[in-house]
Amino acid sequence: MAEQLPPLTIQQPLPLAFVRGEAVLERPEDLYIPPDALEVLLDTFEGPLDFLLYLIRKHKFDLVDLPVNEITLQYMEYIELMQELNFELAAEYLVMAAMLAEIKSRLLLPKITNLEDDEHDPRAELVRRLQEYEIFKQAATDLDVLPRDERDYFTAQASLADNFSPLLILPDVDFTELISALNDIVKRSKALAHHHIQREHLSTRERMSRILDLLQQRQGYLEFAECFDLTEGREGVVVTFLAILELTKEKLVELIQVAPYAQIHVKLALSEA
Amino acid sequence: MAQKINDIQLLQLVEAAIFAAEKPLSRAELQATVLEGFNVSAKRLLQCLKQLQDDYSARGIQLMETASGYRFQTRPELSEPLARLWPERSPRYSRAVLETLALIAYRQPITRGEIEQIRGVSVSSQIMRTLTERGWVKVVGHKEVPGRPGLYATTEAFLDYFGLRHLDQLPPLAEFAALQPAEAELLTTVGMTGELH
Amino acid sequence: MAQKINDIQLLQLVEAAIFAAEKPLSRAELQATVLEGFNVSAKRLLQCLKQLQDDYSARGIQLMETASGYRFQTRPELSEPLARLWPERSPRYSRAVLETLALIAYRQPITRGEIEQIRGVSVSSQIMRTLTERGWVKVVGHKEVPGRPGLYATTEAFLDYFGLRHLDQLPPLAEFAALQPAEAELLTTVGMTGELH
Repeated sequence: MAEQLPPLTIQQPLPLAFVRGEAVLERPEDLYIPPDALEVLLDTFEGPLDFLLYLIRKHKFDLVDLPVNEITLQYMEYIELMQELNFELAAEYLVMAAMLAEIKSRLLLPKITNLEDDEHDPRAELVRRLQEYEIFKQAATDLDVLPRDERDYFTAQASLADNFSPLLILPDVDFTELISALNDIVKRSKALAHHHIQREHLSTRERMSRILDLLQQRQGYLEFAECFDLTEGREGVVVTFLAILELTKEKLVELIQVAPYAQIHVKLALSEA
Repeated sequence: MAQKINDIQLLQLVEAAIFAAEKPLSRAELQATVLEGFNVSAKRLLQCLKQLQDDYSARGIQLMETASGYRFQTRPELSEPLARLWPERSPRYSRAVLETLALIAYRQPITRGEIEQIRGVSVSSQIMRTLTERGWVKVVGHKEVPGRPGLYATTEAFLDYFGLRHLDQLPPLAEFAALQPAEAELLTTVGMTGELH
Repeated sequence: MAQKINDIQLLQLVEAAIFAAEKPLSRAELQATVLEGFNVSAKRLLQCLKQLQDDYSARGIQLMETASGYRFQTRPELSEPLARLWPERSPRYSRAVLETLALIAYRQPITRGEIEQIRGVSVSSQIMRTLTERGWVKVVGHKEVPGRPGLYATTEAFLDYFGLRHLDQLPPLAEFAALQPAEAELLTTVGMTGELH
C-alpha cells in the first residue's frame, strides 16, 4: 500500500537513520504534492498512528529509538499543509500533533531521573502504541490472506433426493386431555341424554371392532366358533358373545345357519342394494 | 489463447462447480462460466460428467441430470434417516380431533355420521385423516346403510401410546351410553340391557 | 433396540448428511440426528470421517473440519475459475473492518473504546454493524465501567468462515508479549527490557 503513495514533500535534508546498524541517507524529495494526492493520502491511512508508522518506515527510522524531533517535523508539515488546503482533518490527527509537540518539549528539559529508566522516557508510551498498532495492522493483513469462504473456497452442497420429506414430530396427547375432551361432549350433549342410562363394558365395543376387522380379513365370512378364543376363558367368551349380539343388533353382521344344528356362520351384513 | 486443462483438473473443476452452485448447472452454463477460456469440447465435457456419474454411483450422493442441468443429490434410500436433520414439529391437536378420538375409543365401531350426531357438529375429513395417519384409528368395516360409511375403531397403536392393555382400562363413563338415545331405546326395548354388563 | 448399519451404509449416510446440511455438522449433531438409533461408537464415526477425508483428498472438493463441525468445500486452488459462477459476489473488506476484526479476534473480549485506543481512531458504528451482521462478532458481556460498554468476541461463524477450528489456529501475532502494557511494565521493572525487542 505504501508503495503506491505519491512522493511526499520533504522540506529539509533528512537526518541519517540507522536501521539494524546500517546507516541510511535519504535524499530530499519533491516539495510539491498535488492537493488531490493529499486527499488520497488521508484516505489511505487508518488514522495518525498509521500515518506516523508510514513516515517512520519511509524514512527508515528506528521505531524503538524514535527520533522525535524529525518525526514531529515531518508530521507537522503534513498537517499544516492539509490544514492550509482546508482538508477536514480528523480530530485524532491534531491530538497526535499535540502529543508529539509535548514529547519533543519534554525531551528538551534537563533529565532529572536516571537515564536507564525507560519508564521516564517521554517517548515510551508513543513507541509502545506504535508497536502495538503495527502488530495489529499486520494481523489484519494476515487475516485478509487467510483462505476464506466465498473467496477462496465455496461450500459444497447436495440437494435432497426427490422422495425426501422432513421428519414430522407428531404432537403428544396426554391421557387427561382425552378424558376432558370426552367430558366436554357429555356436558354439551346433556340435552340429548336419554333417561335410560346404559353402561357398557368397553371391552365389548373393543371386541366388536376386532370381529369386524377379522371379518374383513376373511372376505366377510367367519365360522361362529372362530370368533371365540378359548384361551381367554369364560369372561372372554362372554365378551365375544355380547359383541356378536351387539353387532347383530346394529345390523353390522348377520348370523347364518343353513339347517338346524348346522354350523353357524357370522357374515358381514350386506346392503339390500 | 485457450488455456490447457488436463482430465483430472477438468474433473475437479466440474465437480466443484456443480457442488458449489446453488442450482443445477447445464453443460452450456459450465462452458460459459468455470470452463470459459479452457476450450473444452462438448464431447470431452460429456465424458467428464459420465466419469463423475460413475465415480459417485456407489456413494451417499449421486450426480443427477435434471431438466435444468446437473446437480448432486442424496440417494433416495437415505431419505428416511436424513429426515432427522430437519424435524418439523406439527401443531397440537385441536379439540375437535381429541373429541373425535375419544368418541371412537368409547363408541367403536362408529361411523363419522354417528360421531357428528353426538358432537353436534360436522367432523371434517381432515380430522379423520389426522387420526388415521397417526395410526390411532382405522376403518374396520362398513355400515350397511346408504353410502356404506366406514366404521372406525381404535388400533393397538392407540392402546400402546396411552399405555393401555385393553380399552376397558379407559375410565368408565357412566353417563356415556346416554349419548346414543336411539340405541339406548333399542336396548331397553329388546330387554337385553341387563345382560350387557 | 439399536439398528445395525454396515460400514458402507454408515459412510453413505454421513457423507449425504454433511452434503445436505446447510451448515457444518459436528460429530455430536450427526449422532443425535441421522445416526440416532444406530448406536455407532465415537471411534467408528471418527474412522468413517477419516475415510471420507481420504476418499475426497484428490477430488475437486474436500472434507474439512471447522469450529462448528464438518463440511465439504471446494479446493482453494479452484477458486479463480469457480468465482466466475458468481460474478457479482466478491466480498472485500476495508482495512478498518479487518483491523477491528483482528483486534476482536486476538484481544477478545474487548470494548469498542479499547479498539479505538489501539487503532488511534474512532471505530464507526457501521464497522461494528458489518461485523455483527456477518455473524462474526457478538457482544458477550459488558465491562463494569461507566457506560457499561459491550465486550466483543468472535463467534464460531467467524472461525467457520476462515476455515479454522480454534482461535489458536490464527496466525501468531508478532512479538505479542511486548505489547501487553501491564506485562511490559512488569518486565521493565525486573530489568528485562532488552529482551523484549
